[in-house]
Amino acid sequence: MSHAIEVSQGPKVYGYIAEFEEAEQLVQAARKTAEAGYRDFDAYSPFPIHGLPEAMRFKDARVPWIIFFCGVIGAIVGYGLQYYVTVFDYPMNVGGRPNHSWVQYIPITFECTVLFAALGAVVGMFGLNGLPRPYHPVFEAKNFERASEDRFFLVIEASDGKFDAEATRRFLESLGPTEVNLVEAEEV
Amino acid sequence: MAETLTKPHDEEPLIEGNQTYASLTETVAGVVQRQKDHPKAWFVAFVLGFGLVNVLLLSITYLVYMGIGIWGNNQPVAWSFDIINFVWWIGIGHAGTLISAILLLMRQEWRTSINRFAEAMTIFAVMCAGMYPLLHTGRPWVAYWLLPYPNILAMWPQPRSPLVWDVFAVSTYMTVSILFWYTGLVPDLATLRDRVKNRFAKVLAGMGSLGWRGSAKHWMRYEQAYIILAGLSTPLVLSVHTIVSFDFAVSILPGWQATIFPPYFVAGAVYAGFAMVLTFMIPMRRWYRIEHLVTMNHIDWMAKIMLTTGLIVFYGYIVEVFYAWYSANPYEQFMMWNRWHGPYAPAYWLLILCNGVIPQLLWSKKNRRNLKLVFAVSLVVSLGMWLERFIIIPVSLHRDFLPSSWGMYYPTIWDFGMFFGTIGFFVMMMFLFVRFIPMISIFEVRELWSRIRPQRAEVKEVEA
Amino acid sequence: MEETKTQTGLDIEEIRRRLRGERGQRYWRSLEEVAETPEFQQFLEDEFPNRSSLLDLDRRSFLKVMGASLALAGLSGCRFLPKEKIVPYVKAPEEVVPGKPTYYATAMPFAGSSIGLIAKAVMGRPIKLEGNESHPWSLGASDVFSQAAILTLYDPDRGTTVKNRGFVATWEEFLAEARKVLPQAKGVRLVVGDAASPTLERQLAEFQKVYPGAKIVRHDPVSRTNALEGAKIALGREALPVHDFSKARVVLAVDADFLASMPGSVRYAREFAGTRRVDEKNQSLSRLYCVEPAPTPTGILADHRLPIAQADLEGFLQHVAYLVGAASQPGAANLAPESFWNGLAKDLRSAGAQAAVVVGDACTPAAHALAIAIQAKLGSVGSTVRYVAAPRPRSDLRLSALLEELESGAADAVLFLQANPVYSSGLGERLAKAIGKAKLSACFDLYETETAAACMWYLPAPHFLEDWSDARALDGTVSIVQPLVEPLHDTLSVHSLLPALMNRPSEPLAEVRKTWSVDDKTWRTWLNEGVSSVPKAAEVPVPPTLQVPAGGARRVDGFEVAIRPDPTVWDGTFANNGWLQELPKPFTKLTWDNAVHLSFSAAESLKVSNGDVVRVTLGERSVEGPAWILPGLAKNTVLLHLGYGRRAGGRVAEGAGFDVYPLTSEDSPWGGVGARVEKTGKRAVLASAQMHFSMEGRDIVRMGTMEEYRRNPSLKPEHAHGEAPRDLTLYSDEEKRREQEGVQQWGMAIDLNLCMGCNACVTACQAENNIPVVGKDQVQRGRDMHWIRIDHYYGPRAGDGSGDNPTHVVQPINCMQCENAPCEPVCPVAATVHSHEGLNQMVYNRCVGTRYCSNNCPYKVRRFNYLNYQFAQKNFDRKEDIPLLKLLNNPDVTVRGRGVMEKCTYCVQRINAARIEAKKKGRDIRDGEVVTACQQACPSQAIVFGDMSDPNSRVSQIKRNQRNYALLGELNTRPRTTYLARVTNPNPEIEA
Amino acid sequence: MARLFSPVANTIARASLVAAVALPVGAIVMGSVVSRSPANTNVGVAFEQPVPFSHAHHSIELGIDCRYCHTSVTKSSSAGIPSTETCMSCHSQIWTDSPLLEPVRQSWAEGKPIRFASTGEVGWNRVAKVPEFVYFNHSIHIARGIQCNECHGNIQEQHMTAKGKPFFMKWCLDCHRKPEKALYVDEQQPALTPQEKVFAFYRKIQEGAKLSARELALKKGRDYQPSTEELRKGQELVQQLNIKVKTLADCSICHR
Repeated sequence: MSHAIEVSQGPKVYGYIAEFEEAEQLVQAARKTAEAGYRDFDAYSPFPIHGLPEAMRFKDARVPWIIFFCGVIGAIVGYGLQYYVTVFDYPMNVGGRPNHSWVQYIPITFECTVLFAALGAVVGMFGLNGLPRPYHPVFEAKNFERASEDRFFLVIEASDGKFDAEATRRFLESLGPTEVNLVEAEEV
Repeated sequence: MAETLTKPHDEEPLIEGNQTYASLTETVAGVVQRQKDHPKAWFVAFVLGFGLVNVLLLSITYLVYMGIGIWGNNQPVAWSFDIINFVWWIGIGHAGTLISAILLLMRQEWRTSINRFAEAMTIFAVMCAGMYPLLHTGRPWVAYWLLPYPNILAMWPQPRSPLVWDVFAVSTYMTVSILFWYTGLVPDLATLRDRVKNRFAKVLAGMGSLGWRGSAKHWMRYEQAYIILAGLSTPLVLSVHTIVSFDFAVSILPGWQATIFPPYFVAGAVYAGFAMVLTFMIPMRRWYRIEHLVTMNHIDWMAKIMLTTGLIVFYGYIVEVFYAWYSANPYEQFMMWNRWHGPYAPAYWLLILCNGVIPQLLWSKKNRRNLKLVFAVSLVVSLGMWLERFIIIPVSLHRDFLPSSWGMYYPTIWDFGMFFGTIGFFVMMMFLFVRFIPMISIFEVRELWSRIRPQRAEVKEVEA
Repeated sequence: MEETKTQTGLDIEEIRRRLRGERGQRYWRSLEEVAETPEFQQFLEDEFPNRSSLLDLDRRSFLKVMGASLALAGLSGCRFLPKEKIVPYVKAPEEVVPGKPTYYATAMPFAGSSIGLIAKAVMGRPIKLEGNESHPWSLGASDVFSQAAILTLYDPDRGTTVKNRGFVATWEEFLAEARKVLPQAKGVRLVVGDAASPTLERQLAEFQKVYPGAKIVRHDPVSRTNALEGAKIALGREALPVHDFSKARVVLAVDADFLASMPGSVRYAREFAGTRRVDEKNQSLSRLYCVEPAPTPTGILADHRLPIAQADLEGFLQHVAYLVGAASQPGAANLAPESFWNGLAKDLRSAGAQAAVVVGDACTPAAHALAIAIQAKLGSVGSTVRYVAAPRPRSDLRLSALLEELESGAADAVLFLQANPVYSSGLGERLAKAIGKAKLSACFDLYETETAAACMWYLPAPHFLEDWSDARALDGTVSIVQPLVEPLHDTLSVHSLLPALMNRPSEPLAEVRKTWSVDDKTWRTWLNEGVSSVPKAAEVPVPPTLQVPAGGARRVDGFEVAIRPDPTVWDGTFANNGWLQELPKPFTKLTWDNAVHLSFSAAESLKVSNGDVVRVTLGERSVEGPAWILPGLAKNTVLLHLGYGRRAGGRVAEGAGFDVYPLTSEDSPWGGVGARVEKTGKRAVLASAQMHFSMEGRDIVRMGTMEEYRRNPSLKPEHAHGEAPRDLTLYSDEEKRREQEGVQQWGMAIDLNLCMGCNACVTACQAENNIPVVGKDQVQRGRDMHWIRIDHYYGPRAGDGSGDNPTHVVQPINCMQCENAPCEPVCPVAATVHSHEGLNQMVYNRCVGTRYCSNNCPYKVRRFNYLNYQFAQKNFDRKEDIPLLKLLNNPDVTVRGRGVMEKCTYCVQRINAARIEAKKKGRDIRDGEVVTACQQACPSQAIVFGDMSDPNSRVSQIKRNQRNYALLGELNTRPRTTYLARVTNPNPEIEA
Repeated sequence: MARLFSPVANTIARASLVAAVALPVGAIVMGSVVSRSPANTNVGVAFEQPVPFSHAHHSIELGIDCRYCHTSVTKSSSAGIPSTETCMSCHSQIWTDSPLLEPVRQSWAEGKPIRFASTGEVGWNRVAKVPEFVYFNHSIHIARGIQCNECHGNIQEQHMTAKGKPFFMKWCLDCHRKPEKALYVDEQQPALTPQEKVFAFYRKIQEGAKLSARELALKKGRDYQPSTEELRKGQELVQQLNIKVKTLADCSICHR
């Protein structure tokens, strides 16, 4: 039914956006939307709201795993480097210490672990969030600049199988927003 | 302690006054937006800092041209101001990470108003610190040999050396601090992007914010990453100063070879760090009218932490004395005697005064809430922590095992030039920071407000 | 042109001219002459690549390297050196193999005597002097002066051309003038220095024939006149004592530093050391009594040391003579406690022929006479001492007489041959004025000295390594002085100068051979040996019984001044030698200065502390200088050192210290009694290389008496911790031990029983290892660069408590080459690591200069190039860069640039050279094939180096001695350099 | 809200991310490549010389022994550069009027070192050089039977002399860690001492005798990978010559 509205040229429809004043309202709206069976929708807020992802029935635990594996790699690289250098590549008698003085390799191993893990955290997080993405259709929505200040938005995207211009708008209005608008974007 | 701190004992809220998300945003972002009306103090401080930066550049140029000989270092005192300042700055940096990471993990909500500022401090302090290990080498142009890279010499760094550990520790610390800081900054840059009028600033903020749009899904991953970063930074910050303390602890020099060093250095770092945060925060909150965000409570708590860490450090001093006696090692015992009665004894007793005695004023709540006094104490503590490193480094070196090679150390103007130069650099960077970057994490303040604000009904009344 | 000279000490124009080949081609000459030119720099660079330095890298292409290195990972750096040229010979000299040193025997005339040396030359550049084994007065060892002489050769401040009233002139002009004036001069006077050259004597005699009435004035500020006079009193003839301490069981040294500074000390030290070695088998030590106003290195080794004013020494000897029955009436018995007298007398009598009495040159003739009487009585003449005729005749004319003649005009032509009386005599200024009156006055010397400034003519003299000559040693042994290079400057040998003045031009070689008309074969053997077969000086017989007039003590009221030659710059001859200026003086460790030395009690009574400037007045003359407390001085004796306060004679010399000569006179060159000392209120900064002289009760120098040794052979103090047990370690040693299997293991042992701290090793090391001079300011900042230093402590038993006669102990400290070297694990770039041969290697080109190693070195033997010290003489900013000094560098040792750490390497360059030669012969290095520079120089052979893995090597044997101990062994550093505890042999009958 | 960036910005953003990673990595890779290339090492780069001296002509075509000119190569650390006298010993007889040899004759006549006719610069351009702080000794390497070509490449084939090998520390260590790679016995004349073998090899080249694979590689200046068998023989040689391999990589062997 997504072809209910045919937009051949000019701006494409990205979806309907509803604006709320309070975080609680957004959470309620999100829950209802999810219950209503919508999948392609997202909520926008000027700060993280606890319970919102749950309300949206959204789960993703990949970031911690990425961090973990990066950490492991870091540890291996750190210790491996020192072991290779002092035992294989150029073993030397340094102050009578054995070539493989593992005790003294601990600090560097630890630092490498943290370094890799931290890089993993940031790169992984932004990567999964698909950032950097300077352009996004939702930026074309009315009032959206306040999404980074004091307004809360819910967008149901046209790509959603259940999306229907009329029905969706009515559904959104039923959630008690300050206003509902159509988001038209150059690129979706 | 965590308990008492989470719920402010008296009813003073973490954010004072009747605020809205907009008003909070306005307070902080406004500082950056309204470039016109900056306090006079800003210009004074900036000019001061910039002047000293030129001193720094001059000192560095002359240093690279002439050699380490322009400093007072000698045999036996081969390290002095260079390493003192390195340790001092690294230490100062630690408060930032501690506030943003450890307090975050401990759910200390009051950190919200100061973490951004403290993190920035970390980064600049580490920059200052980083200069010294590089420039104190006799041939800085080959200092890159400390990095491991496959080369035609078939040579590698020597991973048993604490200096190589330093290279890894400090560079990791620098990287992670920047990542942490920037991650926290992204949503606020988005705010700026959406608020500022100036096209150029807008684009800059836009690029910096990576197209952040506050999607709930993003927020979720964001928080996952952020909390784990905090979890990583916490052991990191401890490890960094531990490793710095290894520079001394792994040696065989009396006064350096001490197992107490790691904890005692870390405590010292936090001690100095909070002193520095206070030194800046106390005037800033007035100049930028953010007293309702950085409240007297904040000052109070920071003072408490200073007091606590100060006591740990002082314990360290006592333990050193105990070790000297208990070790029954004549060299250790002489080292202690020399600190007390030797040619540098005044420095030692001044250290005890600065780090041990004066901070005890902070036991009294009245004092903790006396801005002038807290400010003074934090300055004293900064000096004290510098003296501590002076006692540890040159004073241990100048009289070691063979009396025949004992000597004295006298700094030259170039030693001071480098020291004050870095201070200038730090001041300059801090003031550039407050001018161009939100000095308080706006989104966290909003988040905090959303939870601690009075009930909505009351808000409605207020609005009506 | 005048400018260039004074600035660089090398005349650029001159060199350019010579480069155009006007003198035809004489290889050595041209080599030296082109020293300045880029071609020559390249020549050095390529013919011996080893010579060139990190420094060059730093300076020439610092920016390029830096930029590039930062940009590109893994650049080797060497690419960035400018494209270089190889300059081949036109005609290769036969004897030279490129890159291989050649050795020549020669001799160094010094202080009226001489020492035989072997000079090492690389590609025609003399770079090192060593003792000559076959020379009786070297026996292969050397002293500070002969070690440092090589620097003087390349000294840029040396006179380079003839000057007339300060303007550049030529030899031709001078000779013309001289030939005109001398014949009709009223009185021709030659003032000659202390050179003991038979050829010179022959020529002087000839000169006096050609110019009748010409008189010879002998001027040596450190004269042995008293000894000669003493012999005259006792034996009726002037003679000098020649001792043999190898036979001596009891030695009484009366103000005689026979181990370090007296002529012959190098041999004496060896002989004496032979009687002081202690181990399980040999436990009989000789006993040394030292009676001296001022502490000397000899006093350090004394078993009994008694500080006595120099005025009392005669009285002391009188009493000794009385006690041994050589004199009828007693002397000053009050000078020492009863037990001392008895003990000493008993020892001397029982030793009999094996007793030796040495009397210093500063003692009165009567004292010398008494000594002769005592030895005659003891019957030790012929065994421990013999008397030989003086090496050269006395003055025809005293200096003071010459002064009057000059003033009166009786003498109107005066020529100074390597003598500098305007500086080095009490007559100073007056003499300078008087010289001005003469029709012809010329000064022939290495430097443009104070005397040169007073003369019309300055004539540059050649260094002894540039000139043919001959020299007598203490006992008359003649060695031929053989040149290694053609003169660097426009100099003329004295042996050509005199003939030229007598209108019969001649070459120095011809003149020397004329003195010794021997066939070429003999001549060649003389040259190779470094010693001639010429008969030594005639012995002077000593009658079995001889009577000498009684000596008596002069009353000492107020202070007495004792004037001595400086232990490092001597009488001023070496004042422009940076190595010697910076050499820490025994006891005080002062550098670049002399001082007014006061005893503890004197300092207390005067309320004077180190550095207070005081005025010392003797008679109507007085000098001002900074005070320095010297424990061990006789209570009221003020010790002053000659050789400082130069007003001319080089940039290094000028402005250092204060001049003491004004207090001297021909009759009393050694000071006198009735002096006054008062504070001026001014302060002066002195640079001392050591600031703390107490051992703080630590187990640093182990020492004890014979009894203590017998009870506890290790002499380890009870409280001392001693060496850490080997098994106390986290890591097992297995790995390292495996790696050392089948490889030679280098080690060193230093016997503290033999070391008297004469500093020869320090200078030798400086010469061998291209160690720079850093200047007073840097020393004062604690940045001296010596790789081996002599630590000085006041011993555990601090004399009578007044601090006026403490036990002195010295300990040479070089890199211990620890097996568990604390410096190594802390180096971030592996610039200092261990070799399989157990060397603690220091790789300069890898060093980034973090200085962590130095911090972690418990012995503080590492040295850091805080600034660019190389090739500078006095100013150590990059401005001063003296090419001439580059010629001095040992090509086998890297020249360190600024910013790198350095330290003793056990002379690894010598080890490698020996290894390569041995390997070519298909064997390992044999024991004794590697001799470190310090070991080679040591007169008493206190330092032994070798392979510890070979149980039969000398070092292994010595390390098995029970006295062997590791310094700071409790730190478990396992040093490869170990020490043998010191054992003294005091007379049990004497209570200390 | 008026959007700030157009859709294309996304692409630009991603591209710049890639660049941010790629550029530094690329720079480092470039650096190490360049540092190992002739641009840095001069391997195979022939410099202009006062006289276009050809090793190929003199050593192979005329069969002059290396030691005739490099007199001290077996005795000393430095191989020695031939004096003008050495050149003149032949060239006073042959090619006496060749314009190419003018600098030599001039040097001989004036008794001054040889110089470029064009610029007047003195001396030859140095081709093979180790850094100042490296102490290389020719004699011991020859005594051990290390062929000149091991370091100087195909020197006998060069008409214009050029550096044969890069002279990196890594490259030196390659042999110092595994000397057996370079040590071998000439199977055709096994009786020779290692040193004799070194120079016998060049006679073989002159006489065009047949060369083993290794010798061919040496002649051509190519790197040679010895077979396990050869390595074993090399090991034996190491034993015979009593070479203490473990000490060969000690710093002080080359740096003092």
